[in-house]
Parts: sequence; structure tokens; C-alpha cells
Amino acid sequence: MSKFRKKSPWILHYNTGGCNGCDIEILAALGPKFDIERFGMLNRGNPKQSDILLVTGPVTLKCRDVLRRLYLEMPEPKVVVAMGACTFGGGVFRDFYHVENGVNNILPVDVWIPGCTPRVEALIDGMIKALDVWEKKSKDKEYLNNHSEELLKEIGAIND
Amino acid sequence: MINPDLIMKEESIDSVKDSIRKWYNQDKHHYVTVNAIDNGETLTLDWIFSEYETKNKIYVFRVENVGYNTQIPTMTDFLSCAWVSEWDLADMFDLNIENAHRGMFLQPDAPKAPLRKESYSGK
Amino acid sequence: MLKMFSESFKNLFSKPETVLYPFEPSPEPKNYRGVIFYNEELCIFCDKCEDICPPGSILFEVVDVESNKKEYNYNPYLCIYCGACVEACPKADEGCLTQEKDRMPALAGSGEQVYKNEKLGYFINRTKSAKNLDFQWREIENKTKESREKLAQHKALKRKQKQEALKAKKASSE
Amino acid sequence: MIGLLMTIFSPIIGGLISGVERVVKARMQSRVGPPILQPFYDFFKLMDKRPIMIHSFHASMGVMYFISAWFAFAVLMLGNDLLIAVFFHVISILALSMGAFSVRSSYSIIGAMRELIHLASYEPVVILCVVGLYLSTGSFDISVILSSSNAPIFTLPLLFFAFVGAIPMMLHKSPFDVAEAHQEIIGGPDIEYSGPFYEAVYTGRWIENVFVYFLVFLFGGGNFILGAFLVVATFLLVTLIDNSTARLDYQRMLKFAWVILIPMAVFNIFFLALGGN
Amino acid sequence: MANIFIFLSIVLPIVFGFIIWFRQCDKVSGLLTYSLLPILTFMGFYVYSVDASIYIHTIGLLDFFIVTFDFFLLIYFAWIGMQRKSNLVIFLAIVQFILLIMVISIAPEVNTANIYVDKLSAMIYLLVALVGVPIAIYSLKYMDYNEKRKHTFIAIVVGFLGVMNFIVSVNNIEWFFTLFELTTLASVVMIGYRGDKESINNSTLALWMNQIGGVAILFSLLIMIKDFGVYHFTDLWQLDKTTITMAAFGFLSIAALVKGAQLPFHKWLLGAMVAPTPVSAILHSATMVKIAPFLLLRLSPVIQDTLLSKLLVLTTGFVFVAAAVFALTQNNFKKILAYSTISLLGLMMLAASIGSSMAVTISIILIIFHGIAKGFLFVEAGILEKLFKVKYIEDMNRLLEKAPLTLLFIIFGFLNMTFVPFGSFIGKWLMIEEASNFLSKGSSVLLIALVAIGGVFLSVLYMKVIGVAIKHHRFSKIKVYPQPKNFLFVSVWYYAILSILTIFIAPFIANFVSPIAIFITGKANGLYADGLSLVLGNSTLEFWQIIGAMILLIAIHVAPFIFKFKNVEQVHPYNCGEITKRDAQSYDFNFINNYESKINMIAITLFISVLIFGGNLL
Amino acid sequence: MANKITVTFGSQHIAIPEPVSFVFETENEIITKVDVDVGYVHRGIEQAAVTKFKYTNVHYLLARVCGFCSITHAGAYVHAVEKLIGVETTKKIDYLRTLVVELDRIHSHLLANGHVAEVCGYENLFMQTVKYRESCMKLLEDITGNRVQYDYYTIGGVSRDLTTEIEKSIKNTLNELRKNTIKLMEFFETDYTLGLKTRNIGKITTDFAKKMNCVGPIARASGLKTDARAEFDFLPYEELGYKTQLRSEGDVWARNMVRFDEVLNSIEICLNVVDGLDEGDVKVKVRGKPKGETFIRVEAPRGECFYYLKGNGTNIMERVRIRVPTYANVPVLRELFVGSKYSDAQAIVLSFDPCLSCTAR
Ligand code: SF4
Ligand code: SF4
Ligand code: SF4
Ligand code: SF4
Ligand code: SF4
Ligand code: SF4
Ligand code: SF4
Ligand code: SF4
Repeated sequence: MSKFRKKSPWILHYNTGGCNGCDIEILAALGPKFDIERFGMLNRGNPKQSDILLVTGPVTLKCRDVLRRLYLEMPEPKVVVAMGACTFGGGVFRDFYHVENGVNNILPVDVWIPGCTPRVEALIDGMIKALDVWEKKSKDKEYLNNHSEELLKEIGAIND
Repeated sequence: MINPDLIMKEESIDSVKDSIRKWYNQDKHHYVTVNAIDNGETLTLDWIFSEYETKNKIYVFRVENVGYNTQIPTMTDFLSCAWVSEWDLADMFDLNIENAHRGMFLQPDAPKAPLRKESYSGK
Repeated sequence: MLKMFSESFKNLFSKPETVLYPFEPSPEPKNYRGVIFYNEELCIFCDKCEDICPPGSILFEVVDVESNKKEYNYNPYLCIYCGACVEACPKADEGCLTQEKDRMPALAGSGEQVYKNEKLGYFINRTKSAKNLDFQWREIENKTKESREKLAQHKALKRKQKQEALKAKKASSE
Repeated sequence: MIGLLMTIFSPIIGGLISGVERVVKARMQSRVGPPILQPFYDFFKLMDKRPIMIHSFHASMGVMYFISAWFAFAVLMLGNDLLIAVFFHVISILALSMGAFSVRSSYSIIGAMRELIHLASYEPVVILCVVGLYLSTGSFDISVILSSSNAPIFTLPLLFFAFVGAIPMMLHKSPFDVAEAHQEIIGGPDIEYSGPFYEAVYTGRWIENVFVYFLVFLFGGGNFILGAFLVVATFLLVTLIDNSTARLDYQRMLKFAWVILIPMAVFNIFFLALGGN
Repeated sequence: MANIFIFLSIVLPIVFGFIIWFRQCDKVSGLLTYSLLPILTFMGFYVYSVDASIYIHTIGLLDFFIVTFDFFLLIYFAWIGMQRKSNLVIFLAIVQFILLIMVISIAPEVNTANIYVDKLSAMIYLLVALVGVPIAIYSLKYMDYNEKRKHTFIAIVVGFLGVMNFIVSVNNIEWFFTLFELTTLASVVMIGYRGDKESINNSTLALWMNQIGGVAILFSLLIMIKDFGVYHFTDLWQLDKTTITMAAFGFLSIAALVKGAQLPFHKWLLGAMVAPTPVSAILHSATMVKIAPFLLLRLSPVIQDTLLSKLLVLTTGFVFVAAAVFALTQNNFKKILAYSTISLLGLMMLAASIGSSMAVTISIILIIFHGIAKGFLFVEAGILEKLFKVKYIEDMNRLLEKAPLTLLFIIFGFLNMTFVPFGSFIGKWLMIEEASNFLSKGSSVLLIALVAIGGVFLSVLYMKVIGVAIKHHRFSKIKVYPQPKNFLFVSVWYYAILSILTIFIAPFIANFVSPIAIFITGKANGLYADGLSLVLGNSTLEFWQIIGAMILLIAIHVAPFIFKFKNVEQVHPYNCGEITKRDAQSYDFNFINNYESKINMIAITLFISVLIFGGNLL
Repeated sequence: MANKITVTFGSQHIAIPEPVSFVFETENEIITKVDVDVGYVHRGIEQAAVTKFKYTNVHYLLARVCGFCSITHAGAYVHAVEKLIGVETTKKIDYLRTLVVELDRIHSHLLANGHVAEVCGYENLFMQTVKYRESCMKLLEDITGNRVQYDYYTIGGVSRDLTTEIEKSIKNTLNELRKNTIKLMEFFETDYTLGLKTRNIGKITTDFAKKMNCVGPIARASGLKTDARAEFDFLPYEELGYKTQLRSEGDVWARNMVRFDEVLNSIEICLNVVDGLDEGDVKVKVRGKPKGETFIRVEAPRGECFYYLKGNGTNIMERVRIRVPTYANVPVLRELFVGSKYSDAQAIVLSFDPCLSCTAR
């Protein structure tokens, strides 16, 4: 069954305050030239139905909780792909006062795509790597259960 | 190469609003932004305008020596688009601008007034 | 609407535009600003690259304060590939610091080996696991800072010693 | 027998249709597109996801949607009255929209509301279509329609086009993908489903595909080759339209259905009925 | 025996009503209303099972008594008009007074029985017993919640059931007029029951609108007597259809349309909302407005296939759609129900005016099922109002958390109004099948279009209302709160009747409803039950389909109680990752109101054309 | 009335990949109230530019204010710094800079228009637009070494020269692109359904544009003639065939069409650049440190970008103030929503081609 898994990764994209450079390239990847739908990838825009959280940007303070919420809304097995230098320790924005210095401080990142801006080919490579990680995760079935009350309180889970 | 015809008008904080209001002509002048420069203890405030279809013209209404706590008038009554820049400055310098909302840019747990010299030069 | 209608129809029967990467090559252009390669032998340790690097992805850690020996650490994941370092490097023409057109491969964050290449400097080649690579880099940063301080202290000490020695010399000569 | 087989395999047929559609769509956009079996890959993936939900009622409605869509199709294939099958279809919409209404998410609620407006737009056309088929073949019975010697398409050209105009509304395709409106409400009624529950909704949509294209097939009457041709042509046409229009809003959809499609259908039936005597 | 039962069916409720009124005591009221349920049901069933029309000749004194009563009634109306300073009411009362004198002066002596009871009447007896009496039972408790003069109210309700039984039993159209006026009186009294300003205004509105119906009946009587010399329904059927003029029937149809609250005379039924909810229930469900389709059913053998019938089809079909559309814009729960009644009445009258054997069957099916379901819904609306303080759609937001059981009943009521395999659906289905046979008569095509469209709008309406109420918090525990026994009894009663009837719908329709139609039209309609499947010509509604749909729908509406996914983790709804506070209500489609005047204009035009063209007045 | 539905639009929403949040209050899908929050991307660039970075590498940071007009931000800064130091650039440098700036404008405009089509539910048009845009991306990658972050400007020059091979491919590609752009324009111009979604939607009159001080294509689509390329000498636009493009309708559609007009004009400019290129070095010597203040306006794809720079003769600038086009257009954007349908809101937002990463910096 999980043989099929590798072929249908749906993406949730969230920009946590990067320069849009990576986001432009994600759009380009959807376009005819690169067409990541070849791999069954769809940009769902909906955490409930996504498998891969594609994060760009250095995580600004204001995006931090949104990112956490989106991550928690995604059903496991899920993979976090961090695209661009920003997501790795902040990139150029390293140690700015309103920046969390990269995604790894907020969520466990599974794949890093280096570059600023990475080429679309790099994005595709990264995604293919993510598929392996995904496969492994779904075999292990290590689900993070019961998000602690504290975390939910901290990020202010919606009360309805 | 770049050589704007800079027209600088020195104003005081009380008079600046009236003089801008009197001078500003919607069909001719383009409001660019309001800017603040921190000089350590005081601020310099610039209201910056340009002119449509004229080369290299920049008008600046400058107010020197504005204290951190001085009440700064809002221009939104005749420049209805000025709110973004005013809220921005209010956040960035922790200024007392009329009707400005705080927190559009800064999270509560971020440093206050990040653009004041005192906040980054370690004093 | 009708125009697009016929265009869609035409597209249906013409060859798609897609480049079938990764099953088909899509090479970087000659000019591509890829990964930075470093050649220790040519380096004169002027620190210009470290100075200019916007995100601070080049760090020289002083490993031996006595001989002022430095180790070049480079983090290709933090690097923004701006090429400023190469431009600043006085020895770039000889190939001390060059920007290749190759991309750094993506990194799977858990358990995987990091792609290694001697020319990538000490950091990448010394890392064991890819896990929390960003935190490992933070350590290097701290270490570098410390080593710099040490170096400064050492230099200050030396200067002092020198001055003292000089003074002593003077005194003795007097 | 064939009916039973069709019913059992309808999800598979539907999945294939949606797979082919995705490929054709991609080609029309000068892309390569996914493999044809992609919907099934999606299916297996969704099945293996860890289930999460908003609340049980919502989740169960997703499953009910699938079941009732399937049941409606069974009624279509195994029952002998076309009209009843069309009414059964509404039950699935009921399940879907109730589920979507039951969560306090504005996208879901707007989606459900729009889904209802979809229903108000296409349902009269579909019913008129069935009546037209009756008029042309003399029966509501599918087996009779499928063995009638004259193909209804020749007597009901306008009605057929009205039906084709309603297909984008039924299958949520541009220009009438109002209820799904990916860029506005991100899938509308589907949005809060995930994992296996979304899978139910997803498969339910496939069955709707089969449902709709089977109705198209009926326009071929006893001539199965013509029927198959009609299905393929309609499929291509709908995909082409999907690819060459922007999404309209719900008022425009209502207006289109009411000002153009319904009068068209009524006119055709009028014409035929009066001429027939 | 049957004669006695008919007599009792009419008199018993009235007598009980008086007793209740005199005693003003809980025990007595309870006992009497509860006892009416089996008594009336039994008598109704007995009368139904008699396989012949029952003619009862009455003594002349009764005739005299009724006519006198009539004059007093009209004087009373005039008096009400004077009290409420409504010239219209006074004027209409005087007009009726004069017309009535004219009618009596020219009315010939006819030797036809004044009471005529056939299966149709018996069916309505049963409906009154099964749907009307529970409403009385329900009012026993309802009136305990801050309402005044409880027993008087119950007395009126109970007494009214007798009047209702009476009106469907009369043959003499003059008597019919009297009873018509009596029902008008009843509605005035009930609508104005609370006695505040709004109630009074609305009851005045109901009065004058219904009086127009009365005037129409009188006109028709005049014409009828002048043209044919007869004024009994049964005599009318004997007339030679090829030669008669339609004017009298045109007027009678108008009376029916008014009583059936068809656009543009729909306001009075909407106004009934201000009264205690049982009033609405009684007006909408089994009784009162059902007089309208009943009257048309009585006329249908005569008007079948005439221009009048076609115009009626058009008018009522239009109302079916228009009222459903208007209902979408409403935000008051009772108003929504009222509009849907108007809409469905349109459908019933549409079927009745087609007049073929099948159409009559359809009309009766709709009368029965709509009666039960609407009674059900209004009862629940009353419960919502009293127990949960919910009146408007916005109050219904997240109702599931507050009142799951009531909501469940409401949903079931709604499902009954439009979905497969419930009665109203079957009516719609048969209607389309039937109309398809007559496609060559252009109006059938329109009819199908109207039926399809109206049906869809009603579905949309119900789903929208359900949608508002069904929302709930992801952690809310759905717990059933205890309800007063009376309420529960009535709800479960309706629920049970509807479920049972639906499961056995095929034999029910084939063996119970269809004979009525055959009785009326004298023609078979090709409907029969094959086991539990309903067969019509080539088409079958198979039992597995019925039961399948039933299971699906029951599963859907009781899902909050039965489906509990224990091991599935819950997350919050997607909100773009934000936690803003949100309103999540519904649409009110208020742009439809822009077309209101246009729709009303069309309705008025249709109305007048029914009279002028249908009645051949030109 | 039971008809209020609050719709949150962002910060994570498929139609706007950037984090920005609108909270709409709708009645029957008509928007009655809007709340805008544009501050999600605030990173603290203005502070970092005067603390963490030396004046020699600030432009690498500023390029990452926004990827769409990375070149404009870097350019504005470099122009300003060059002025403060007193560097004179050669014609060749100016030409090369213009080339990349205009190519950037082309790709940005095409993507913006495609994106409008996408959020109107016209996926195919988006695909076609992106398809043709790829040729421009290829050029940019060939010239500068990256598809988005060019880092082409350096203080006193540009980072690399054109080879003759690239020159030739520029000419070919751009001629091809011009044809394709005209084709795309026809799609946008004649498409009926797209017209329903874009014409007369989000209308800004000239007066309103003036009142709200709009900039860029948004202003020019409303007939307000403002363009920093014409109003400020930062690059030799006049001699390269620049013309201001104006439309008067002021709706979503006009904004798209203005962008297309500008793409065509930019293609013209680029071809002129290639034709008029001199031989010579791409860098001049820079000596000294920035001192004094300067104001500079440049035209980014989205409109006028304004910089204020103050240097004090050290390695570190004293103040860098960035006022970006979206920042200037957000006020009018907010006004436009009230009264329009929610289903049009996406098209309205994206017709502004908003770039919040620079608004919040
Ligand atoms: S289907 Fe949805 S995700 Fe895919 S391109 Fe269309 S809008 Fe975007
Ligand atoms: S990695 Fe570079 S290109 Fe990507 S978002 Fe960050 S700054 Fe922009
Ligand atoms: S090359 Fe120049 S800058 Fe580098 S260390 Fe030697 S003298 Fe210093
Ligand atoms: S390319 Fe830029 S970011 Fe990378 S090491 Fe060199 S200077 Fe640093
Ligand atoms: S700039 Fe070049 S020579 Fe100087 S330290 Fe860096 S690599 Fe070595
Ligand atoms: S009100 Fe109660 S106590 Fe009084 S008579 Fe009636 S039942 Fe008896
Ligand atoms: S507008 Fe910017 S952030 Fe949004 S999709 Fe386009 S490039 Fe990405
Ligand atoms: S708004 Fe414009 S100038 Fe600012 S970053 Fe975005 S594209 Fe660049």
C-alpha cells in the first residue's frame, strides 16, 4: 500500500516571512515548464489534506504561531520541507530581532533545500528526498500524540 | 548623476500640519512617506513629497529635535493614505502619533522601538 | 474564451513544454551562482570574505592562537550564493575562492550523511549527522567568537609582553 | 448484471475518468501531467493517513456522502426509473452540505451554501433532461431508453446542450466551480475533511463523474457507439471549457442556468412535444 | 352506524370544546383531548372503510338555523370591523350580507342531501384526528408557558376540529359558505388570541382577506343558481360538462386560492405567526388551509381539462416557486415554515386542479404528508420558542448543542418535505411522471419545469435552515435534555406516524390513497403496490430503494448521536492559521427582495386571469 | 439578520502565498467590513541595515526585502550609496543595469498577470502566462546567475558582463516573447469570462488614485501619470525608448493591461540596451565612505520605491528608510473591498500584485 504513497504528495505552502523569491519559484514549479504535478504533487493550500509542509522564510515572530497551528492541523505522516537559506538559521536574516532564525527552531525539519533562491530543479530534488523521508515515516508510524495543553494554549488554538 | 531638486522646509512640530495642509495640492503633489531619523536623544521627522510629471523634485518638511514623547499630529485627515506610514513609525520608534495603532508590525514579545539608537547600540 | 478554447485544443495535440527533470537533465547555465569552493593552500587568511558575507556563512575559527592558524568553515545551507566573498577575495583569480555552477544537494535532516567535498571547508566535512545542522553551525559560531576573543586577548597579551619587554630593554639599556 | 457490475466498479471507473481528465487537462495546459492512475495513488495515500477530524458528525457526513452517492448510482443502474435516481442524487448533496455546515469554518459554510446554489442551478435542467428522454423514447426506464431505436440526441439537441452546460455545475468545473473555488474557499465543503474521511468525499466525487457521464451516454439511446462517442465528445468539450474560462460567481451561475439553460431545455421539449402530435 | 359516527365526528369535538371551556380545569382538558385521539381516529377509519358515498338528509330546521347563524356571523364581522375601525371589513361584511340575502331569495328548493361524506372527507377526518388532536394535546402543555386563558384556547382548538370535520362533510355550498366563514372566524379569534396590537392587526388582515373568499363563494353561488339551478357539489358533478359555463367555478377557485393563502393573498397566513404556535400548527397542517385543496378537489371533476384548470395550474405552480424563493430570504423560523406551507399548498392545488385520477391521488398524498410534517414542524417550532427561546434563524446557530432532540425532529420534518422516499417527494415524482404523459399539452412542460424548480428551491431552503442549526463546537457534548412529557409524546407520535407511513408507503398509497382518487374521479390511475414497492406503469419505486433511502436519511439525521469515532483525534477547523473571532451564520439572499414587487405583479395578473379567462367572464 | 459570515483571508491562504491577513465580514458574500494586517513579514531589516551590515554588503540584504524586485531594492540602495560616495558610473554599467531591471519587470508583470488569472479560476491562462515567462527567467539566469535573486548590482558596477552568446539569445528570446506577450494580451483582452471577473471590479477613479497617492501600475491604470522612471533620473530611460503607459478604466482588468503594455515597452528598452551596448569594463573604482543624506526614487515593477539614506562617513550607515510600492498601495486596497463580492476579493488583491515582504520589511 505504501508503495502508492510516494506518488501522491500534496503540498501545503507557507511563507513565514521570506523574500518571496522562493515562493515565486514554487509558482514556477507549478507551471508548465517544471510541472510538479508529474509526481502527483498538488498545491492543496489546506493543511487537512496535505502531506508536505513546504516552508519558506526565516519564521518571523508573527508567523511563528501560525506555522505551528498549520503543522498541528496536518495529519501524520507529514514531512516538513524547508526551502531556501532563510529557513536554515535565518539566511540573511540571521539574528534579526523579529526573526526566529529558521524553521528548525519551531518545527522539526526533514529536508533542507539550500540556495537563495534555489533553482526549481533544487526544489524538485528536495521534494524527491522528502518522499523518501515520508515513506520512512509512514512505515514507522511514529505519530506525535496528544499535543500538550501548554503548547495549544501558547499558540491559542481556536476555541470553536 | 542623481541630483534631485531637494526643497527642504524647516518646520516646527506645531506648525507642520498646517503648513502641509496649506501647501498640499492633491493634483500636483504626491505624498511619499513620513520618515524619522534618530539622533540619539531626539528625532528628526521628515514628511516627504514628490511632484507629478516633474523631474527629480522632492519636497521635504523637516522638523528637528522632536522628543520621544512629543505628540505628533496625524495627517490622515487630508492624506487618507498616511495611516500605514504613521502606524509604522509609531511601532518602530514607539512614538506618540495621533490615532496610531500599535502592533501591526511588532509582536508583543519583540523588542520595543527597534529603530531607536538606544535599542541597538546597547545603551 | 474562444481563443483559449482553440489554444487548449492545439496544446492537447502538441508536445508539452515540460522539462522532465530529474529524468532528463536540466543543467545549470555556465554563469550560475552555485556553491563556493575554497582552496586552503592559496588562502592568505585576510578574512575579507568573512567580513563581507551577508549571512555570515563563512567563519574562520582560530585553532591556534600562537601561530594564528585559522580554519575555514563554510555553511552552504546558510549561504545566499551572492558571490560577494569571491568578489572580495584578493586571491580569487588564482582560485582560492571560486563560485562553481553546481548546486548543493538537498539535505534530509535526519540520519542522512551530509554531502561532503574537501573544498567545502571544515564544517561540512567534519559533521557526522545532518540532524540539527543549524544548531551545529551555531556552535561553530560561538566557538569562532570565543576563539576570536582568545586571539584578541592573546594579541593584547603579546603586545603587552612586547611593550614590557621593550620597557625592560629600555630600562636595562638605561 | 451489467448494472450490478457497473455499480460495483463505479468508483474505479470514476477514478479512471478523473485520472484521464487530469492528464488531458495538463496537456491542454502544455504540461505533462500526472500518471493516469494518479487518483488511485491519491486514494491509497489517503487511506493510509492518520485520521483526524473536527467532530464525529462532520466526519460521518463525509462517509455518508460517499455512501449515498454510490447508492444513488446503484438506483440509477439497478432501478428502472431514471427520475428517481436523479432525486436520490440529492441525498448525497444533503449529506455533503450538512457535513460542511456542521463545522464553524467560514470556508466550509460558504462552500456548503454554494453547493446548494449549484443544486438549484442544475437540478431543474437534469429533471427536464430526464423528461426529455422520456418524451423521446417513451419511457423513464433505462433499459427501454438503451434499447430505443432512435437516439434521443437527434430529437433533443438543445436539451443535450443544456445538459452539457449543466455538467460543469454538477462536476464543479470552471466556469462553474463556484462551490469548490480553490482560490477562494479552498475546496469549499471538502475543506475540513482529512485522511480517510476526505477519501470518502474524494471517491464520492468520482462516482458523480460516472453518474453524469452515464446520463450523457443515455442520449445515444440504443446506439451504443453513438453513446460512447457522445461521452467522449462531451468529456473533451467539458474539459476544454474548463480550461478556457474563468470562474464566475454564484449569481452568474444561477442566472446562466435560469436564463439560458432552462429555457433552452423547455423550448426543446415544447417543440418536440407539439411537433410530435 | 356511519351516520352516527359522522355526526359524532362533527359534534363531539365541539361539545368537548364547550366542556373544556366551562370547566377550565387541567384534568378535564387533558382527559378530553387525549380521549379524542382514539375516538376520532376510530370513527374516521370506520367512515373511510364504508365503501360508498354517504348522503345524509338533514331536517329543514338545521338549514334555517345555519342560515340565521350565518347572518349573525356577518353582523359580528361588521361589528369587529367597527371596533377595529376597518372600513374594508365592514364593507365586505355588508356586501356579503346583501349577497347572502340575494342568494337565499333565489335559491330553489333542491332535494339533495346537505351532508355528503365520501372517502375524501373521511380521509380528512382521519387527518384531523391524527394531526389535529395531537396539536390540542400539545397545547395543553404549551399554554403553561406564560400564556393567558389556557383552557379557552384549548377549547377553541378542540372545537375547531369539529368545525373542520363539518366543513368537509357538507354538500350544500351555501352551508359551505357558512362554515367557510366560521373557519374565518376561528382564524380571526385564534390569530388575535394574544390580544396585543400586532395580533389584532394581523387578525383583521386575515379577516378581510378571507372575506374576499367569502364574497367569491357568494358570487359563485349566485351565478350557479342562476345558470344551473343547483348549489350542491354532488349536483354540480351531474352537469353536462360540454355545455356549462365556468364563471361560478372561477369564483369558487378564487375562494380556494384565498383560503390557501396563495400569492398575493399570502399575508394573512404569515400574520398567523403572532399567535401562540399551536395556532400556526393548526392553521398550516391538517386543517384550515387544507380547505383550499379540498375545495378544488371537490370541483376537479367539473373543471378538469378546462382553461380554468390550466390557469389554476399556472397560478399555483407559480406560487409554488415564488413562495419557495421568498422563503429563502426569511429569517424567522415560523415565517419560513409559513412560506413553505404556501408553496406546498400551491403544489397540492396544482395537482387538484389538474383533476386526473393520478393528479388527485398526488394531491391527497401531499395533503396527508404535508399535514403531518408541518404539524410536526410547528410543534417543534413551539418547543424551540418556549423551551429554548429560539425564534429566528440566527438564534438557531449551534442549536445542536442546546436542543439536539428537537433539532433531530425538525430535520426529520424537513426531510419529509422534499426528500426521497417521503410522501412529498412521491407526490413530486408522480406529478412529473404524470405530466410527462401529457407533454403535448404545452402547459405540462411548464408544469414540470415549475415543479422541478420549486422542489429544488424548497430543498435548498430546508438544507440552509438545517445548516445553520447543525453547526457545533468540536468538543460540545451532544446530550439530550429532558422535555415535558406532553411535548415528547406529540413529537414521537408524529415521528412514528411519518416513519411507519414511509416504510409502508407503497401499500399505503396504493390501497388507501388511490381508492379515494378513484372514488372521486371514477377512473383507475395505474398505481399499485407490488409487495412494498410502488409501481406505476413502467416505473417502480422499489422497496430496497425506499428502505435504503430511509436508512441513509435516518443515519444522516441521527448521526450526531450514533456515530462516535473514539480513536480519532480532533483538530480545529482551518482558519488560515489564524485565531480571529468569527461569525459563521448564513446567507439571506436579500437580493431576491428586489424582485418582490415584480413577483407580486405576476401573481396578481395570474389571479385576475384565473377569474376572467378561466371563468370565461369576457 | 442572520447573514454575517466572517471570512479570514490569510495569513496562510492559497491565493496569496505571502502571509498577509484580511478579515472580511461578509453578508451574502458581499464584503461589509475589512481588517487588514500587513505586518507578518516584519523582520527588522531597517535596523539590521544600520547595525549588522557594512555599507558594502547592505544591498545583498536589501535585495532580499523582496524577491520580485530584488534588483530594484539593491539598485535603489546602490544608486544612493554611489551618490553619497560620489561615484560616476559609465554608460555601459547603466545600460546593463537597465537591462536587468527591465527583464525583472517583465517577469514580475507576467507572473502578476498570470496570478490574477489563476485566482480568477482561470488555471490555463496562468499556465500559459507562466510558460511564456520562463523564457525571460532563463535569460535572467543566464545573465546574472540566478533566477530570482540576481545580486547583479555591486557598488560601482555590475557583477558580470554579457557574453556575445547571451546578447544574441536576448534578442531572439525577446522578439519571441514580444509575440507571445501580444498573444497573451489578446487572451486577456478578449476573454469574456475573465472580463466578467476583472472588468469594472475594484475600480479606482483617477481622483481617488490621487487622493490615496497610488503608485505604479495601479495608478497608471487609473489614468494617474506617475512613474519614477520618468520623474527621476536613476537610469537612462529616456534615451532607451521609455514611454509611460496609461489606461483610464482603473479596474482589475486595466491594471493587467497596463502591465502588459509595460512588458512590451520593457522589451523595447531591453532590445535598445543590447543594441546600444559599448565595450568596456563593468566596474569602476570606488573610493571613500558614504556621508550625508540622500533621497532616491526608483520604479519597481509594482511602482515607485523610495529610499532615504544617511551616512556618517563610517562603514555603517546611519539610517536606511525604505518606502515600497505596496506600502503606498495598501490604503487604497483596503478601501476597495467594501461593497465588492468575496469572490472578487482575490482578483482585487492580486491585481495590486502585493508584495508584503517589503511593506513590513
Ligand atoms: S487545483 Fe487548486 S491548487 Fe491546483 S492549481 Fe488549481 S487552484 Fe491551485
Ligand atoms: S531563501 Fe533567499 S530567496 Fe528564498 S525566501 Fe529566503 S531570502 Fe528569499
Ligand atoms: S592581500 Fe592585501 S588585504 Fe589581504 S592580507 Fe595581504 S595586504 Fe591584507
Ligand atoms: S556567496 Fe555570499 S553568502 Fe555565500 S559565502 Fe559568499 S558571501 Fe557568503
Ligand atoms: S577572501 Fe580569499 S584569501 Fe581572503 S580569507 Fe577569504 S578565501 Fe582566503
Ligand atoms: S385545575 Fe387541577 S385541581 Fe383544579 S380542578 Fe382542574 S385538575 Fe383539579
Ligand atoms: S504574489 Fe508573491 S507570494 Fe504570492 S504567489 Fe505571487 S510570488 Fe508568491
Ligand atoms: S513591493 Fe515591490 S518593491 Fe517591494 S519588495 Fe515587493 S516587489 Fe519589491
